[in-house]
Amino acid sequence: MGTRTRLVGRHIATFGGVVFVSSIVFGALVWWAPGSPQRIDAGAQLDQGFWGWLLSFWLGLIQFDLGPSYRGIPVDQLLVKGAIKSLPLIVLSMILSVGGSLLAVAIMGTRASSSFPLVRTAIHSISLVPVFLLGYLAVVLFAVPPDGVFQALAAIAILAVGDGMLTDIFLGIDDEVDQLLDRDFVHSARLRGVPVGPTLARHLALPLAQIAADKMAYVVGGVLVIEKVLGIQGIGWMGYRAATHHDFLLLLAITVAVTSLVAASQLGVDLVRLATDPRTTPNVSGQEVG
Amino acid sequence: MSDPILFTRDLWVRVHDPNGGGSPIAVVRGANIELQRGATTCLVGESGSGKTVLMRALLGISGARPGVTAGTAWARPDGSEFPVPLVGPRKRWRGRALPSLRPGWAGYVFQHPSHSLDPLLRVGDQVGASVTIAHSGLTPAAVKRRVLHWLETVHLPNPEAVAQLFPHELSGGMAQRVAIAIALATEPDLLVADEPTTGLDWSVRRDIVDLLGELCRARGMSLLLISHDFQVVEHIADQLYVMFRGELVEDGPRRAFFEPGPGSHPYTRELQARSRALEEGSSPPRLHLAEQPTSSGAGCVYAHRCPWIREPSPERSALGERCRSVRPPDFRPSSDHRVRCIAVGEPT
Amino acid sequence: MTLSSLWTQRHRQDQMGPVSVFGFGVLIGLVGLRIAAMFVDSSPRLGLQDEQLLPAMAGPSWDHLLGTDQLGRDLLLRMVDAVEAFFLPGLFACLVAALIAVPTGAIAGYWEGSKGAAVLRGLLTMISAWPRLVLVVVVVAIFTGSVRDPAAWAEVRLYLLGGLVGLSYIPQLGGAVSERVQHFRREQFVEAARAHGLSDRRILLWHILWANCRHLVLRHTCTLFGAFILVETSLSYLGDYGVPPPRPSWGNILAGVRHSVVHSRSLMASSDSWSPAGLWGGVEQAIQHGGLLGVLAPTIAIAVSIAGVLALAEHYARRDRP
Amino acid sequence: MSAQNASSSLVLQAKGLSHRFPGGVAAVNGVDLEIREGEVVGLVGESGSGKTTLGKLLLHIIPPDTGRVAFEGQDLAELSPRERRRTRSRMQMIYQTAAASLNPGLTVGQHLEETVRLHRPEDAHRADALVDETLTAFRLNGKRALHPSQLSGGEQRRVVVARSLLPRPSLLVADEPTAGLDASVKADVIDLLRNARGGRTAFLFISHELDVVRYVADRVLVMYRGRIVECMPAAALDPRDTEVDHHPYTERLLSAAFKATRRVESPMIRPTEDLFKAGCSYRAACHRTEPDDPSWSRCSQHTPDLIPLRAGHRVSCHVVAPSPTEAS
Repeated sequence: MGTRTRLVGRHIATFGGVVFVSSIVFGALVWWAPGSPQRIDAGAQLDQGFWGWLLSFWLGLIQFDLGPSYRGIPVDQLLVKGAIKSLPLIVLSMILSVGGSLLAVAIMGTRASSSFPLVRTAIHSISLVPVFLLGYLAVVLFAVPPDGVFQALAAIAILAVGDGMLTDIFLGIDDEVDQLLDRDFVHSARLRGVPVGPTLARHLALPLAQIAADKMAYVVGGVLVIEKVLGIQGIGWMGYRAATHHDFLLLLAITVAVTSLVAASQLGVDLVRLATDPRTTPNVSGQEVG
Repeated sequence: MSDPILFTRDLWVRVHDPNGGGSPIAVVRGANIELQRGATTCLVGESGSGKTVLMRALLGISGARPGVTAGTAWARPDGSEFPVPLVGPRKRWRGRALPSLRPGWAGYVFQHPSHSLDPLLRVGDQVGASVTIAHSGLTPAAVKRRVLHWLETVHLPNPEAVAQLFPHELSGGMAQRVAIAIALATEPDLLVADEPTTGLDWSVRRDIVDLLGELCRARGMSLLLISHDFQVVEHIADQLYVMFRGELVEDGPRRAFFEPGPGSHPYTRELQARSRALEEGSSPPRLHLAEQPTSSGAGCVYAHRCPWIREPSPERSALGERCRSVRPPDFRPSSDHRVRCIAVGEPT
Repeated sequence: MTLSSLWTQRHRQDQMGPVSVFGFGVLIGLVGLRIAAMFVDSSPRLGLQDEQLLPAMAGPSWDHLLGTDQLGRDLLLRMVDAVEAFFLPGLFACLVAALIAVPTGAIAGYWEGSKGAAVLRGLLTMISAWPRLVLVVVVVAIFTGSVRDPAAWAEVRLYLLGGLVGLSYIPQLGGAVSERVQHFRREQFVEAARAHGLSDRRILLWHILWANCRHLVLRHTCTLFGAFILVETSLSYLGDYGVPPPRPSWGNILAGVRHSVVHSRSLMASSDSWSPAGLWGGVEQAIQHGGLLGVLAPTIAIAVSIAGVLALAEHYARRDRP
Repeated sequence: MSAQNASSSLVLQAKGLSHRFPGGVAAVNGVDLEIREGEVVGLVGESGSGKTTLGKLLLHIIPPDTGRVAFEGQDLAELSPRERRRTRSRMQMIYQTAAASLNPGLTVGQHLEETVRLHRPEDAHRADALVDETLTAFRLNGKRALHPSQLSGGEQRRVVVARSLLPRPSLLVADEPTAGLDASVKADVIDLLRNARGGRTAFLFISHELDVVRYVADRVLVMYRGRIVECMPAAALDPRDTEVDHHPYTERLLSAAFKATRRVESPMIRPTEDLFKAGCSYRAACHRTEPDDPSWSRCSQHTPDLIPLRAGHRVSCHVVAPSPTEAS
């Protein structure tokens, strides 16, 4: 059990390290770049120097009080406001994409997807279209109303499909199912009449989580674009505006938040692997090699 | 006298040419097999001869490879005949294998023990899943009792502890025993063991083969052992089928192979000579691999390697051309022994 | 021929399938367009071409095959010229990624257990946690956001964009390379080669990188190029951080005709008959007066380019199968 | 079957080799070994006994924790990495899985050409012809432009053998060169190895298949848990011969042959005190002794030495070969 706890600890430490170092990197960018707070926000926090400024940012992060943004609204308030709009988009589009792929694989069921060239081509070609184009088409051709449920639904659907999301997830799952169904223990289960469904589910859980986590960074990028195109005032939209208005404190906060979201999804996968796969913890007795 | 539990008539398995065009390639050609009730049948041949493909297609557990089958097969679980739906290696998912028979009627022990165990489940749970197939509605305690019983049956030391292990914590020999226990726990009438000793230590090899033979005798179960090793076969077989490049070139009862008598197929002789040479420490016959087999279906499949054609003795000097162009007929030295060879059929 | 050897050959199909043909076709097309773009000047100020004012949003004609845009500029010329916006910067992105990621990945994979490899792997993990688009927006905003004359900085900004996209792709490429290298280390052939008397340098450069990672790197480079097209057009469409307006980009062409197209939709909708002829009439009207081509041309161009580049990636992925 | 000739020179001499895995288990524990020119030494034992590790230690692919290896009189540990690389042309290794030890991205021809350029620079000008000759000799004609995955298991194995024999080594460590092969192909590979270089190459032939080892080797070593427990002429390794005394572990191995005349039950491992501290490491599974026997105290306290039973046959067992000092 000790090794397992240690591994969990190591993964959490990695997560913390990624967020920590990322905040330093982005902080340095913000601090030393041309058009940095020195020029834009003259006077405020200048006397502390870089490390002092960063330290006060970290302290603020822990106390959840990051101080006012460029326009005077508290940064944490903005962050929460944006997250309420953006997180559902991210989560639901991920669920839609994974669920849709699973459904497609289940419907194809008896055959490998390679024997459905049309379906494959269709998925490929829809998914190839960039998110901004899909958003554009939604606005321009289908006249999605500027606010309300339809807009959110359109955004979720577009995120779930665009930028190659659907293709990557669908093909990833399809490939995984293909390999799984050719494993001997699945053959053995089928011959004995043991239901195969639970076996498949057990073995698909981890790859699914992995695929979804790998796509996380893309979805976050997509959120930025789709929020800008459709005018949804979520984190992406705010980040974009913060960048144009040189609201660097808000920008840093959003960047760190987004980075931790992506890193957290990877952490989640690591923890799922630790929890489900007995092979992750090394054999205590120590395998000898012949 | 013959009471087959599973038999086939003219079974073909063809695999589509992977490079797209062309007609499918036959990897099993017109196999006639009868597995006798309660007997041990061995299917012998070198790797790539189609032994595994044949049995997997028959039991409906072939992989996701594109292919087609033809022919017929029946199973007789208890005297009454059921047609076995032949499924070629084409679809990746076909639901339960052998749907017309009771679940768990047949069991399969695979070549690599580590592949045939689900890496995410404890050994006990995997055996337990089989137990619940054979007896539905058991209490957890009863299932556990039976699981321990099966683990004991395959001579695993300390079954209680083994049941708690994950597959990656087992050694090769132990894993193969667990795989056998999993296959046995559905109380099958037929057990197919596909090269069960190949990946294992030499010292465990005989234990596993002995265990399989002993279990089948004790339970009146039919065993089909797929192997390339004549030492294994000689040790256990009641009935033999010899396969070469997709064709069954010889079959017959044990005595036809291991007692002096009328002729055997030259390929069978080659296999036997090799195995004997190793046992006795003498030099094995040389293998002639240089010549490529004829691509067309005509002629004997073994012609390109046959020593009787390569180094013809005076009495067999006329063979070469005929063997390469004429499909050899079946010759029956005795009622239950069949050899597919022109030379054996026409003794000089 | 045994069954298994049949099977391995399937994965080694070296001949060109339709996917490869499509991929190479698009690649040749893009190269052709890039060369053509060198001889095209598509941004005569506000349509004052040949001293005559072209009508804005004109439909296709023989002089202007795709019609004109909202400022009366020839759409075809702009479409061709727009290739400049992503072609070389995209290659630059590939170069940056390959030059950094391949050595990093190889070292991290080959000297698996060492401290340096652990640090490198940590760096890769960190970069992979930075969402690409967010990173690009932030950095571009910081570095060129305050520049007075964006047009003059356009070139620099595009290469900065390329560098950033390349940088953000390093974890993927580096991870793939290091995974491949690790796989071989576990598969013994590296140890076998060393026992055979080969030097580490030769094993790493020739046996691993050249013989086994070539197709892998090419495949990822193609994917990266596609990703760059995506980022560039997205940002140009959104404005502010992409190609600044007088210069054409497929993204900002789309953005430019956005408002007129709302009009075109009403044109299409106005033909309220559901008969094919009526519908076609609406579409025709939209093409002639509403700048529908201004939407369709960049849309198709973007989709086909990305599809082609990804098809090329697929081509190399097939050759890569070990 | 070149006779063991005392006058022929030593190719390899190893003294007190030990190696521990990071987990702390000793893979190889104090092994002494000498291989003479042209001699074929068989090394048998079950998987996990440390056979492969010993093979790698001998060639300095893994540096030993303790002990020295002298190859043709040179201490391998004292050579610089570059010099050691140069020595490798005279000592080669065949790995257990042929498919995994070939580079999947290179063709058969590229593998062999590289070897010629590297180890036979004097033949570099006719590398092409030499490769063709080799391919013919190993019956691989027409396979030159193929990748390893396009070859059958036996062909892959032949490529590996060809590659390791091309540098004309004086020592070849062959790790399970026949594992996983069909009986027919197995015999083929064995023949290729035996006929290699007209008997001038010394072999360490590692295998768990006793019949193969008996056929190939002049002298056989039996390894159990990192120790050599028996050393005998190959002819003594006969499952049908009950006259010759063996180490209990060898007895069990021999009884696993299908033609064996006596059968030793597979062991029920007895719970014993730490096996690795002292005493015979086989005592937990041994059928020759029980914890109640008078000999048990010796087995559990003293690690047995290799004691000569007769000429060329040494056994490390207190029961079968009691050491003369203790017996007295």
